[in-house]
Amino acid sequence: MKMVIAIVRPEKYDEVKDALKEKGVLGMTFTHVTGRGLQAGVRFTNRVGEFTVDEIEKMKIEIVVEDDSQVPCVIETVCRVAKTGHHGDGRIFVVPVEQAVRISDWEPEPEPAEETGDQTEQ
Amino acid sequence: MKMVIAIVRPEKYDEVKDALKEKGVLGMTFTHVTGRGLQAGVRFTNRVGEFTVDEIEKMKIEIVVEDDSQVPCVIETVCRVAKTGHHGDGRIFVVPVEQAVRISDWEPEPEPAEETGDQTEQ
Amino acid sequence: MKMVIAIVRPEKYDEVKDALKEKGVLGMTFTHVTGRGLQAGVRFTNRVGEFTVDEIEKMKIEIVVEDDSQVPCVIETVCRVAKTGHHGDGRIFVVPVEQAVRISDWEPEPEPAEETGDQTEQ
Amino acid sequence: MKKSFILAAAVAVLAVFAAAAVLGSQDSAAAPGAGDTGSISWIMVSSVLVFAMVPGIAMFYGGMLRRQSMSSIIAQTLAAIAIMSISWVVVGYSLAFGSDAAVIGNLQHLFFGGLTEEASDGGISSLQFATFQMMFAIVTAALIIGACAERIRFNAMVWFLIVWSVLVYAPMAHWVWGGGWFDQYLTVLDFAGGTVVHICAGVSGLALCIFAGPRLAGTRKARAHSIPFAFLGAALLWIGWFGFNGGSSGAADEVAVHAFFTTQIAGACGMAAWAVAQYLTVGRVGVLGLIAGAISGLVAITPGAAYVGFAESMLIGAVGGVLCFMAVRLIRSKTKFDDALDVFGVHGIGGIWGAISTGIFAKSSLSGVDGLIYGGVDLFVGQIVAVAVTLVFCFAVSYAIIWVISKFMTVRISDDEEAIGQDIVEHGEPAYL
Amino acid sequence: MKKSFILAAAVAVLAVFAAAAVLGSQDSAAAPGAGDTGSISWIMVSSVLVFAMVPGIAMFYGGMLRRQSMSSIIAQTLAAIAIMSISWVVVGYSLAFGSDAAVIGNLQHLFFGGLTEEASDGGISSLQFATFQMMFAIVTAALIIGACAERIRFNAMVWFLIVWSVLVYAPMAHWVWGGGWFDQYLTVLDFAGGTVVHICAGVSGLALCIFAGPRLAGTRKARAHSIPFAFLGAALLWIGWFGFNGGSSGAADEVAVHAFFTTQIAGACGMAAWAVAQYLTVGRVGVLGLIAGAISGLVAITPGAAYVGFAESMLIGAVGGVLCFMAVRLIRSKTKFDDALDVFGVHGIGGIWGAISTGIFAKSSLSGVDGLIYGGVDLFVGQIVAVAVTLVFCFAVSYAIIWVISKFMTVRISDDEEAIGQDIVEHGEPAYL
Amino acid sequence: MKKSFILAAAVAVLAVFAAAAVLGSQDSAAAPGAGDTGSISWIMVSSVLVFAMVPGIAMFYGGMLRRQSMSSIIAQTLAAIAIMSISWVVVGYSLAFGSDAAVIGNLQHLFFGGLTEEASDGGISSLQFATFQMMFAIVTAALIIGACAERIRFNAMVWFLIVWSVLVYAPMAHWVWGGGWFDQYLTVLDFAGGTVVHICAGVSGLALCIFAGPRLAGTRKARAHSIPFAFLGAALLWIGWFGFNGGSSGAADEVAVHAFFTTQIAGACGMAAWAVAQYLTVGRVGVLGLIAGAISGLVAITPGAAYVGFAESMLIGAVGGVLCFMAVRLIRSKTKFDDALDVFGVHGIGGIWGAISTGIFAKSSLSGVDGLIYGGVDLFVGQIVAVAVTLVFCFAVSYAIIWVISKFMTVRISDDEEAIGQDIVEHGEPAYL
Ligand SMILES: Nc1ncnc2c1ncn2[C@@H]1O[C@H](COP(=O)(O)OP(=O)(O)O)[C@@H](O)[C@H]1O
Ligand SMILES: Nc1ncnc2c1ncn2[C@@H]1O[C@H](COP(=O)(O)OP(=O)(O)O)[C@@H](O)[C@H]1O
Ligand SMILES: Nc1ncnc2c1ncn2[C@@H]1O[C@H](COP(=O)(O)OP(=O)(O)O)[C@@H](O)[C@H]1O
Repeated sequence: MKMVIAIVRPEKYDEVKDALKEKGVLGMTFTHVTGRGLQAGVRFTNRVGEFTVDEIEKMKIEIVVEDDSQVPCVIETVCRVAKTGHHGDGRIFVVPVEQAVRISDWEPEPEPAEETGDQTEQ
Repeated sequence: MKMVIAIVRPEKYDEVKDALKEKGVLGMTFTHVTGRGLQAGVRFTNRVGEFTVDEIEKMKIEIVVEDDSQVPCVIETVCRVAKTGHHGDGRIFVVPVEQAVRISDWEPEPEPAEETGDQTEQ
Repeated sequence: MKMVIAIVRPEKYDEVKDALKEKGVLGMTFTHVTGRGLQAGVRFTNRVGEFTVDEIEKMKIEIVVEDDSQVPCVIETVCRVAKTGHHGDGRIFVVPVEQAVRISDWEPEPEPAEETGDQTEQ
Repeated sequence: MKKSFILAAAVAVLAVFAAAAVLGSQDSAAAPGAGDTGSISWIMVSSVLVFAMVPGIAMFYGGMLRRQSMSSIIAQTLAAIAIMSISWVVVGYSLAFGSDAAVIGNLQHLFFGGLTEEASDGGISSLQFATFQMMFAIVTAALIIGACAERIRFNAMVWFLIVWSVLVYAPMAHWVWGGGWFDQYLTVLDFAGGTVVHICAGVSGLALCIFAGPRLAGTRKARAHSIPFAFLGAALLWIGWFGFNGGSSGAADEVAVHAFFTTQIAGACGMAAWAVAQYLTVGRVGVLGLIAGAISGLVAITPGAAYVGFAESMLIGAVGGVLCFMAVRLIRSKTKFDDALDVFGVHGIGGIWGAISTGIFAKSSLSGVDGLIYGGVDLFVGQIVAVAVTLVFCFAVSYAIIWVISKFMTVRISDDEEAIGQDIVEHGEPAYL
Repeated sequence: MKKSFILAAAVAVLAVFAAAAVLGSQDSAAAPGAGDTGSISWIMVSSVLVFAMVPGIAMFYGGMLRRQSMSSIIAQTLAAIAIMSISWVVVGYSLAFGSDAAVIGNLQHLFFGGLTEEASDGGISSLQFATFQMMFAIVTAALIIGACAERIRFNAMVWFLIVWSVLVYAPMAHWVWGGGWFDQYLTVLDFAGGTVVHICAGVSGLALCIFAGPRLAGTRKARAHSIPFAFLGAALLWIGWFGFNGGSSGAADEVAVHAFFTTQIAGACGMAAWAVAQYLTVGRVGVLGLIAGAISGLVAITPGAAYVGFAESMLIGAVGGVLCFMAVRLIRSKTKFDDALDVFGVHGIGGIWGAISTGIFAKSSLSGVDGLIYGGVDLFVGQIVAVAVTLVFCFAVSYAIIWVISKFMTVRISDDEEAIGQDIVEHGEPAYL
Repeated sequence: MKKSFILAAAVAVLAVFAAAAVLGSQDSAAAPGAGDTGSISWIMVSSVLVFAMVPGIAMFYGGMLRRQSMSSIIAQTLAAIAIMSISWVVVGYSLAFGSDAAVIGNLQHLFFGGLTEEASDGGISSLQFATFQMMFAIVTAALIIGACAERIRFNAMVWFLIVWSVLVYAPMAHWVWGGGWFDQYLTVLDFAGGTVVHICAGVSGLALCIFAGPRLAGTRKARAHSIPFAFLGAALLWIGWFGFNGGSSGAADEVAVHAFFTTQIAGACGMAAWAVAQYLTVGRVGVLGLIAGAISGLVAITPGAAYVGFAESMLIGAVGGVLCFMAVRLIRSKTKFDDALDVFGVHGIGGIWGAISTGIFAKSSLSGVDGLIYGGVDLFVGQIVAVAVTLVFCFAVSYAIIWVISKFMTVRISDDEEAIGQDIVEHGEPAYL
């Protein structure tokens, strides 16, 4: 099981979402982040001039893929949509995941579950 | 050492926090995220009608657990409190962590530490 | 390849950014988070008194380091700048990364790439 | 249940226009008259200023709550505007100012029928007076919302305000300003609405908040989500108060200027006093304290703005600030009432102090009656009786109204819904993206 | 291309001051006169209130868009202030009010030359009238911006407004208020600008929005980024409307008070009606619906504020709310026009209903002419003709202007730029940190 | 140290009320008089408008800073309201307007004792004048805060303002408006406070900012955290300016209307000129530039609003916009002063240009004295001397005050605290959740 962490341009993220939906990848989590890459930064205006900010708004998308073989497909889909070919298109990282639980599917264990401290060594 | 990443309903997160505190799990980091699951989405109102948003606000909780055997207890605690049994309760992922440093406990190495570039090959 | 996740005081994060730049570490992603540690919390004022909040604003910095031998250098740089020696200085975690893609460098594969569903088993 | 209420509403609306069609013909023609344009101008301005307090209340309250309740507070305030405006025109004004009967007015001015539009004798027309008064009704209703914020369902609040506007507000206005029994049997002074507006809103709010019960612990201890909005709202309130007090003389004259000045200085003294009290108790001062102090001072001066001297107004404001500070601390620590935004603590207590202090400091050269320090006991007693009656009446009737409504619909949102927040649950409209 | 426009601008500015230097001497001296200070005061206040609508529009519009367009909307609104003020002083007022010619005024009042500063006969001076009217010009221009929000380049908008102020706004104002052919050949009533301001803005906006084409799907379906800002803007609009309608009688008199009151009650009824309509259709009500309803009611009463009775004003407001609700639903679902903020749906349709309803309900005791229900057909026909002419004229000329501009510069931002948002692309100034 | 100051404060408050009790009896009775209600109305309105500038300043300044300083700016502005109001009532007014002595007034009006409440001869009462002036004192104090934002401790700021209100503001007001030596020995015109308000605030702010030293590099280069708040604040400032300039004639007359109009057009021209200058220099224009330009134009017209013709006011506004643009660029690039919000660059330089341009363009038919272009040298020289004296006096005394205060308490927050932000460190109240 892997977590694909994609950091993309915020203006591309709607498209990425839709593209992944088409591929059947539904579950994912989005975070507003800022980032610094090799990109020089963005120029902003103040009242009398300009200044450069090297930290740029990005959108982080975390997608946990149960089936490892799906990872390349996810990466490809994201890249295809998010790529403009310019600096700042973003990165994708893949991190291993050891376990995944869907909270709504979780069932409490029968009564002994109360003494949680003890039964942790299974 | 593991990082337990729990994505829960924002309205449940206070309870999760308290429940974990009771179990003695203090250290954790919270991020406001939005997510898409299998859940159909939430209906919002605009001035003349409704529209559906498939991205729903969630709270991400990252808990690094030094003792691997504690992981099930943490998962259980989170699930017990965060579960409503409906769509959108969230997920828990477990990711391996290789090293952890508490910055306030860190001690700079004696002088040679200045030539940082060189001494990285330990 | 490792991801160094540093959670630092927000007021220190500019300095951390600059210090890492000096060491040649450019790429990184920032997230506004809140966190709870062993720290007792911060006291805030309301209209007639004070109250304590145990959740404190922090800045999360994620740095993917391609060369594993660089990790200690990054950790050291962050710690040196971010440390005040008091509670709440933050933590650094190191997580393994299996793959990294720079989206702007990514090249679509020739035509067959269309049938994405099939070619995932490479 | 829901359906039937919508039906009821629809029928009501139809009935209204049917009635209006008949009554419409009563509108007196607007013939060019020889009123005093300066006063006409000032009272229109004052009406605008008082109206501007309403969005002020929404921002002030909303900013101090969780971000999940911002749309909800705004929606309730907007509903208050619509309900009170319509109710006042249809029946409220007539009940309040229709006759000199002791208990309640009559129905001769339904739909503002029979109001004069011509200003005469340097005064303002009764249409303009009624419009100015309409703004007071709106403000009072909007103030209530803060006490029971984040709990009461929008629909329940709508029905509550509809009934409350007739059963509580109209009688109160009649008693104090419309020639009712306060005027007839007591020596009472209430320049700009200490009893009618502030005590009434504070106590009605308290009734709702007690009926609904406290919020969840998590909601309750949440921090103000936007200090700038709370500040902006308080600023609008202060700005509007100049019209609230300054317009209450009904003319652009010395009385208005006097009230204008005492308003400003009492607000400033209230803020300073609260700040000092908070600094001595807590060790630091913040925006929320400063604005609460200012509002305490403004509330305190309201009933006596034109009746007390300059130094007295400073004292009233300063004492108001300290009193409200202590009251809020006490209510928060000693009672279980979850008066979310201290509406009773500030408007209730501030209003009580204001009414009583008017009884103490009123100067006959300004008010025609002497206060306690000038040896006048009648007024002092009258003020206390008026306060007591207001407290009991508004509390009892408000509580009764919400109790009756609770028989027809759910009044309180469930705990689950509260945790998610009314913005999403009730309005489907998170305040921020 | 860019350079040449800057040059043009610089030359224009120089020319302006050169001309001004010559014309400046025409300023009449401000000798102490015996005008009516109450009216002078009220019209100054009204001018301030109308001016306050402009930031209101910026917040109202901006709050309903994505956060990436907030600075852009604000910048465009600010540009509208500068452009319309200067254009009005330099040439607009003279074109609109310079003579009684049927089509357009003359140039005798360039740079406000030859205006009287002395108020006389209890009225206001022509300088004050011109200043009050200036605020209307600004508001109209600012309203347009909402229809084509998030698409038109800032520079193109600047040039559009410059030309539009002369070719569309000045003639419209002349026809309706300046003694132009509406006055000469039709029986038309437009108290405070139903045609000149609301229909004109709605239709001009529609022209721009059709010319520019719709936004990207993603931008279009985005949620309002800040309900409190939208609310605050709407509150400022409502507050300003008291000056807009209340000041349009040009004096602090019964007419002003009448318009003041009908404004308030029509706004309240519009809000209530929209809320009921939305509740019955959608099942819940939110802030955006409530404020849209209020604005619909306010727009609807604008042309007839001083001419209709009380109950009629309630009806006009309520029907305005329902009509605009249905119009917006229809436009959104049935047409491809991406009128981003429903400027046509609310101001256009509301304005049309307002103009027609004035033709129906006007009372000769108030307006001097009878509406349809009192048997007067002239007015009713006149109103309909005026509406039709306004629709055609404003649409055609606005469309022509933007079409010509598009030959000189890019009018629409590219899709990529739209996705990033105008704040960053055009102004380098994200609205929030 | 802290304790002793609190004690001092407490004693001061007690002393105040003791004194007040004695003086209170001096309040003249408010007998119904025959003033001009139109003017009374307008000056009350103007007072409200000027008061509304104060929250405007807080939003304007706060929006342009980091989010970590929002509560702090608001709290300091609120403190300015309380301090200046009380100080003005207790002693400031009397010092400024108590007599015609060259240097300073007297103490006969402590606690507003002996003010007339009756308006006479179509003018306003001295109570109303004093109230109107109180608002100016508050605005001036609030303006200062922007120059040294994010550095000065709240307590130090409180003490500074208390002393400054007596030692700097009161004398300045006396010299310019109270019959002091400017009036006696110079030919000086300052219609609405170019010297007293803008230059004085700009220079006092500069003194504080120089004394405190610059902020950390990181704080300094931070982006504006909320463009909408900055815009809203600027809008409130512009709105308030109509009262600021329009009310300064003390009546609702031609002079007021003239000033009202020139205010609007100078603001618009200032905005346009700044925009053009910025567009030519930087290549794009943003909200912050547009509002800074508007404020520059408004500042520039302040001293001469009623004294110059229409075209001249456009020129003054436009030149003001360009001048301030260049000044801010220069100060930012060439000096080390960290004038956080360009208070000196905009209010100082704009005020200086305004004073001088009044000396150039004043028309005797409007002002009674001729400016340079009409051959009058006296006025021109007088204006320059007045500016120079104001610059030196305000800077020196402000610097001295803060220097003395620094002997008793820490004036500047530490670097660590600055990095965290004053909201949390000093007030424990982050502005946002
Ligand atoms: N080494 C890294 N670790 C974590 N995040 C990174 C790293 N490098 C880049 N990023 C993230 O990816 C974003 C864009 O990266 P990239 O497209 O490589 O930018 P550039 O083209 O400027 O190098 C950055 O803003 C940052 O958020
Ligand atoms: N595969 C995934 N990868 C990352 N985050 C996920 C994934 N699946 C779900 N999530 C997160 O969990 C939240 C809720 O998931 P879940 O409870 O499974 O919703 P549903 O019941 O609608 O499927 C989502 O909003 C998203 O933030
Ligand atoms: N076990 C953990 N898992 C995840 N985040 C943690 C953990 N412990 C601490 N943190 C993060 O680090 C921040 C500061 O931690 P630390 O400096 O250890 O605080 P303290 O000194 O109060 O223990 C916390 O606010 C939290 O965001």
